Amino acid sequence: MTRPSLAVDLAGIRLKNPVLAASGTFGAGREASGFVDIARLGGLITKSMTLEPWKGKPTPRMCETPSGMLNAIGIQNRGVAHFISEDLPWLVRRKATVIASIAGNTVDEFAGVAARLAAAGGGIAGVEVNISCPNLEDRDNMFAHSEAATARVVSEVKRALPAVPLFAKLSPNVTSVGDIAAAAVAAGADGLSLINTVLGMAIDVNTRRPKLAGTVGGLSGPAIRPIAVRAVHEVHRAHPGVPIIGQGGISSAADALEMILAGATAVAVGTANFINPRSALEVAGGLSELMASHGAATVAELVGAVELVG
Amino acid sequence: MTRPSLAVDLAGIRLKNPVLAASGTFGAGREASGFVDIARLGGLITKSMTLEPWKGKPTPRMCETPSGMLNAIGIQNRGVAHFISEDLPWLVRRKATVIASIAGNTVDEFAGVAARLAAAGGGIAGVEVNISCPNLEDRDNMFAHSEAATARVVSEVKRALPAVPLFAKLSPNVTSVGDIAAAAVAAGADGLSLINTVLGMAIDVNTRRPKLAGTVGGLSGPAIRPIAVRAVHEVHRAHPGVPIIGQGGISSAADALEMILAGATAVAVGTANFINPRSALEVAGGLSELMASHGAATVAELVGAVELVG
Amino acid sequence: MSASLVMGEVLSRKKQGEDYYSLTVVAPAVAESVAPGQFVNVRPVGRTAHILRRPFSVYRVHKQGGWASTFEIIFDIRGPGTEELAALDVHDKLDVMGPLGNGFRLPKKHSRCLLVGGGIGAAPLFFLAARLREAGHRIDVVLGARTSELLLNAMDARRLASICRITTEDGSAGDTGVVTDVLGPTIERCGSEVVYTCGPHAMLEAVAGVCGAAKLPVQVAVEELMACGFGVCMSCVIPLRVRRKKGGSGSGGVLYARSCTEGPVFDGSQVIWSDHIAAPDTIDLASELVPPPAAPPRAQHVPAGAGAEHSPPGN
Amino acid sequence: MSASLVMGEVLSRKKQGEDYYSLTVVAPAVAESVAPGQFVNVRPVGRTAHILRRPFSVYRVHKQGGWASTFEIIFDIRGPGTEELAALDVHDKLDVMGPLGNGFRLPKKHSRCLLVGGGIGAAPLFFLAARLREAGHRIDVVLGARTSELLLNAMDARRLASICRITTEDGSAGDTGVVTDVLGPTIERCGSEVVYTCGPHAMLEAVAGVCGAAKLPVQVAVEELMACGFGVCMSCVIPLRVRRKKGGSGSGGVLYARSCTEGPVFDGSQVIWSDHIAAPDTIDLASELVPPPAAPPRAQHVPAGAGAEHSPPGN
Ligand SMILES: Cc1cc2nc3c(=O)[nH]c(=O)nc-3n(C[C@H](O)[C@H](O)[C@H](O)COP(=O)(O)OP(=O)(O)OC[C@H]3O[C@@H](n4cnc5c(N)ncnc54)[C@H](O)[C@@H]3O)c2cc1C
Ligand SMILES: Cc1cc2nc3c(=O)[nH]c(=O)nc-3n(C[C@H](O)[C@H](O)[C@H](O)COP(=O)(O)OP(=O)(O)OC[C@H]3O[C@@H](n4cnc5c(N)ncnc54)[C@H](O)[C@@H]3O)c2cc1C
Ligand SMILES: Cc1cc2nc3c(=O)[nH]c(=O)nc-3n(C[C@H](O)[C@H](O)[C@H](O)COP(=O)(O)O)c2cc1C
Ligand SMILES: Cc1cc2nc3c(=O)[nH]c(=O)nc-3n(C[C@H](O)[C@H](O)[C@H](O)COP(=O)(O)O)c2cc1C
Ligand code: FES
Ligand code: FES
Repeated sequence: MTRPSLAVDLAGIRLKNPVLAASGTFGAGREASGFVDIARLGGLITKSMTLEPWKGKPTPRMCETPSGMLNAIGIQNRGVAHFISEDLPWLVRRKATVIASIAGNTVDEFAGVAARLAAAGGGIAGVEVNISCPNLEDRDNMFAHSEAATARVVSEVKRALPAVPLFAKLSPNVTSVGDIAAAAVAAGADGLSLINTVLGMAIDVNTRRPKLAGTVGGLSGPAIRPIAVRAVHEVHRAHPGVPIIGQGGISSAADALEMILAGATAVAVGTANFINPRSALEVAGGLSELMASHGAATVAELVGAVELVG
Repeated sequence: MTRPSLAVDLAGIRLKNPVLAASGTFGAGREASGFVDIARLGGLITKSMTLEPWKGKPTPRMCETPSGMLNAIGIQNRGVAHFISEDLPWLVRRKATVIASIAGNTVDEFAGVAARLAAAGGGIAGVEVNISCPNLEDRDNMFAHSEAATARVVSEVKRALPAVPLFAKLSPNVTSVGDIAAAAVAAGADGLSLINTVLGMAIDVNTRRPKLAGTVGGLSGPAIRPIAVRAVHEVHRAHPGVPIIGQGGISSAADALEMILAGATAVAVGTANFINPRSALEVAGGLSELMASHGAATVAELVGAVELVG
Repeated sequence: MSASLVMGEVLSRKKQGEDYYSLTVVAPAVAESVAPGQFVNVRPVGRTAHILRRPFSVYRVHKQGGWASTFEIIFDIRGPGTEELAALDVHDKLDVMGPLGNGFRLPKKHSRCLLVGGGIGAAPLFFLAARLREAGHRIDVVLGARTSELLLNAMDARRLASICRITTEDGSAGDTGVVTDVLGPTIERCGSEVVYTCGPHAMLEAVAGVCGAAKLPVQVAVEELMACGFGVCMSCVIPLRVRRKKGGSGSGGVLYARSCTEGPVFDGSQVIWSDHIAAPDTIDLASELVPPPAAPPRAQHVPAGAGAEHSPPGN
Repeated sequence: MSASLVMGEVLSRKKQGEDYYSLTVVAPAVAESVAPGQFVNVRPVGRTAHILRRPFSVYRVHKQGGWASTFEIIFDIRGPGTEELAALDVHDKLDVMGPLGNGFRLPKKHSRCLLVGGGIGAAPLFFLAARLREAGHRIDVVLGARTSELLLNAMDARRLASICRITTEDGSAGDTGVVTDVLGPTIERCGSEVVYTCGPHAMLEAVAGVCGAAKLPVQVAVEELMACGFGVCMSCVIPLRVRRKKGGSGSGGVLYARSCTEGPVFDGSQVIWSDHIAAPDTIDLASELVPPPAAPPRAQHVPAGAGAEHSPPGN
């Protein structure tokens, strides 16, 4: 039997394997490069970058929860200009497949970041739009919680940066993730990333204070995997033609395969990087073995291949 | 120092302690009564009952997930008539504080169950309305996912059963649980129960089948506690006067205190009963000690007492 | 049935063959009341990512003058729960709930009992065999597995049984094939009056089929996924064809019975095997589950253990 | 800095006094490259409900001719992570990432070094003291804790130090009070030229205050909550007042620096202590963090270990 091929076509991006590092859990690759050759990753989704540097939230910014963690980092980042001048050339030299994650508090800020990336002229394979940000123009409601706001951000980013595939990164904290997905796709998203973290909170019963200075944070890690699998499954069934980067709690090859069977074309490993920066690579390796044992020759044949009963 | 008092007033129900057994995790008390004196529980929320017996979903109905479990039982129950004739007299004899959980697929079914309970004339201290049921009159969307459907169910149940406090049990799978809470309260809910399980799914990568015959199920257990704490906190801040039964992943006294600090007047222990049917009682005992070490004399002074920064 | 919730202590841990592990646990309250076919629901002490208990049939019990009674479970590693159990050391604590479930019904009069076990599923049959033997019944055994390594304790089976047939799918021991290949002839040869069986779902179905054709009472012990093990979660149900209870109001029909409470031992002729994954079409939940007519035509049965009554669903 | 990811093995586990546990771990790649003030991020092997690694300062390293090098950590039980570490046995595996962080900067010329430690926080100071001693510096120590039971290795401290002052809040050993009560006089008496400190946040702030008033360079090792420990998650940040980098574009200002990468050792005079919980008002993220001016006025410093460079944020 020939070895299964891990290569996938993700909305036109040719990935050597379907396992990416998730945004905000791998920086821009430098720190992890001491542990892993980032050229061998399926791809690297950068920490979300904003038009100006963002200072982020006060500390404490994280706490652990059963099989998961909460974070309220506040997208501390040094801005798109720093990314373009410092990180991107390094990533290009290292031959990494880069998906740039962008964020903002207004539609204009998103579009501004996209325009800068467009002007940088190459080096990135795709863009992920992190719409799980407070929308200053709508009483701080998350963009991702509104079909209209989602559509506006997506279409403006697409207009500013038409050259690379655009992935809208959806929040699970909505009544119908399928409706938001539809809005994103209609507005020009080439693919979807889901899920971002689940809203959560923890309180230190000794101090009576929230464990996060930001009070509410995002839950990630194995605890949320069932939530992610369900969201991916639902969106894939509603929009079978739209490629999905599945993420949420993936730390093993079986987890990745589960997400692929639910409908993801590629997956991203997030929190697991903190425990083992080689996770994404190890997941890809394990996936290859798992595919061989399943007699699957390509990833594509597994996408959405869950067998529903009845 | 005097021992702290665990007694709470929950929307007019006087509970000896604030720790209840959650619906669907304690039957109607009989099975667990071999392990624990149910009269000593803060209260017992029954398995949701419907107008006619419901057969439930096919198996497999449950699977374990990291720090949690998924279930798709389908509210298998023997109907309100059986509850009134067999379970209620037994519960009354055992001196249990009973909150009857009711469910249905139409507004009329909910109202029908409520009317039967009203006609039974006593024995229950309150009613919990499980609106996380598919609404057959609205393309199977959950009642709990719509403000209008929530309001209709709550007002009809209240009309049919005005004698006891009504708790609307909300789903976390919505964009704004605060909005649904507002609709429930406006329609006559005396209190709120939150959260019900989080929608999730798991796939067996060997068989490629969903691990649940019902495909999608409800996630419960410690994994969801941060999600529950955040929902309780948000709803309590928006509706400080409305008593909340906090639930989701509680298995220790510290967990219960965390939920109370977030804004719950009482808490319910669910999945933890499966591991230890004495959980609710042990949580109550531990809470008393924890309160003593905090110098708190009453539960009431701790409700919503999280200290927000800034 | 009255189950205990106790902190047991591991007295010994053994590896049996290549794939099986057994744990002997000091827990007198459980060991002294458990009947064959009943199970325990256990959990090591500690904070693991898997939160639920794990159910295991009792494989053997040991009572020795002066020593605290123990029960033994035997298992193969399937996932995190069994992995952790296999890693326990002597003196480690084990949180035990049990005995749970109904257990096998033993014949009242002397009977020729055929025990049919597949793989690790044969575990409760060894406990059953011991009790049947104490009561003076004749025991015959059919023991099967994929390969000889997975045959559970064939030596004991041979010792306990008048006639013992072994089958393996790869022919590495006994006859090549599956237990049902030799079942019919063995029933005839032994003049079996009642069949007890435990093993994979497909095997139980096949055994129930053979017994049905032979009009032989068959008690099957099923293994469903269980969240609670004591009757409150409704996750472990199995569809049964039930009759109207004497004096009851229901008309009979199909019932989802809890295998942790009404089972795990059911009358093989009542179980709806093929419909296992899909919901039964009709269901009459008002009907009561009556104890399976498990008595062999020529012998009356008593419950296998004190207090091992069949409780109706909802109890 | 180049950290390894290795599977270490527990060589020994000791209980120290009533409350502390120490683990000696065979992991030559880590033990041979770690410098004082650097830390390791560890995780026992297995499936636990807490998923993240736990960071610990290296307390000591042992290199013995012919034997694989080991490092030692010492800790008190705070929660599930430390509970599990305390339960490890000899030969158990420990997943180790390290060495991480920047480490203390050692003086280049002979200096009088004062080490100020509180509670378990004093751990890295013992490793530092060993290295300072090897390099021939004079060491004085102020060691404090709530009560004598919580004093970390006072015996070793006395042995290593020219002058050793002990304080306990309950007076059960040494002077009654906290380390800062005796700090000023001790600095004077010892003629200290540089202060190294590690312990609770409030203590660090107080020590930095005393040193600031005395115009003494002070290196503080902070302990922030860490999700990754190697610079990618941004959870461990601490607000610093930073200067413009030579040739850099920023104007200087306030920076949230990662204590796992730019730290855990910072120039005490740069840390914004009081603003710890609230976000700094202004922040200039384009400015670069320059290595803290930790050199005592009378002596130049070298990084404590090979490769223990300060890397700018974003690296
Ligand atoms: C009444 C009863 C008695 C049992 N007696 C024994 C026994 O004596 N010896 C023994 O080895 N096993 C027995 N089992 C099965 C045993 O409970 C499972 O092997 C165990 O729960 C698996 O746990 P895990 O964490 O290792 O694997 P998991 O990760 O939970 O599961 C691994 C695989 O095993 C399957 N599995 C899990 N639980 C069960 C179950 N309850 N029944 C069937 N398959 C399951 C899963 O579907 C999955 O494919 C019994 C089960 C029941 C219900
Ligand atoms: C660079 C660094 C070096 C450290 N060195 C040591 C050491 O040598 N010896 C030692 O005993 N501890 C040290 N710590 C603290 C140690 O990491 C924590 O005690 C440990 O992570 C607690 O894990 P837990 O699961 O037992 O407790 P958790 O349940 O995670 O936490 C219990 C309590 O400890 C607090 N805590 C958790 N993590 C930290 C942390 N990183 N810093 C401060 N408080 C924390 C929590 O806020 C909580 O109140 C160090 C921390 C850092 C960042
Ligand atoms: C500390 C942390 C920081 C994150 N930062 C970002 C971010 O900047 N942008 C973004 O789109 N997602 C961010 N995420 C979300 C992850 O990319 C990922 O979608 C989520 O954590 C779920 O995957 P996981 O469970 O594998 O971590 C962050 C997650 C964590 C834990
Ligand atoms: C097996 C199972 C069955 C449940 N059945 C019901 C039900 O019938 N009605 C209901 O309102 N909630 C039901 N729930 C939800 C629980 O009452 C509870 O709200 C939820 O599980 C969260 O709490 P936990 O994490 O402590 O379990 C069920 C939960 C489980 C796990
Ligand atoms: S396992 Fe819960 S009812 Fe049987
Ligand atoms: S702990 Fe992750 S950046 Fe420091």
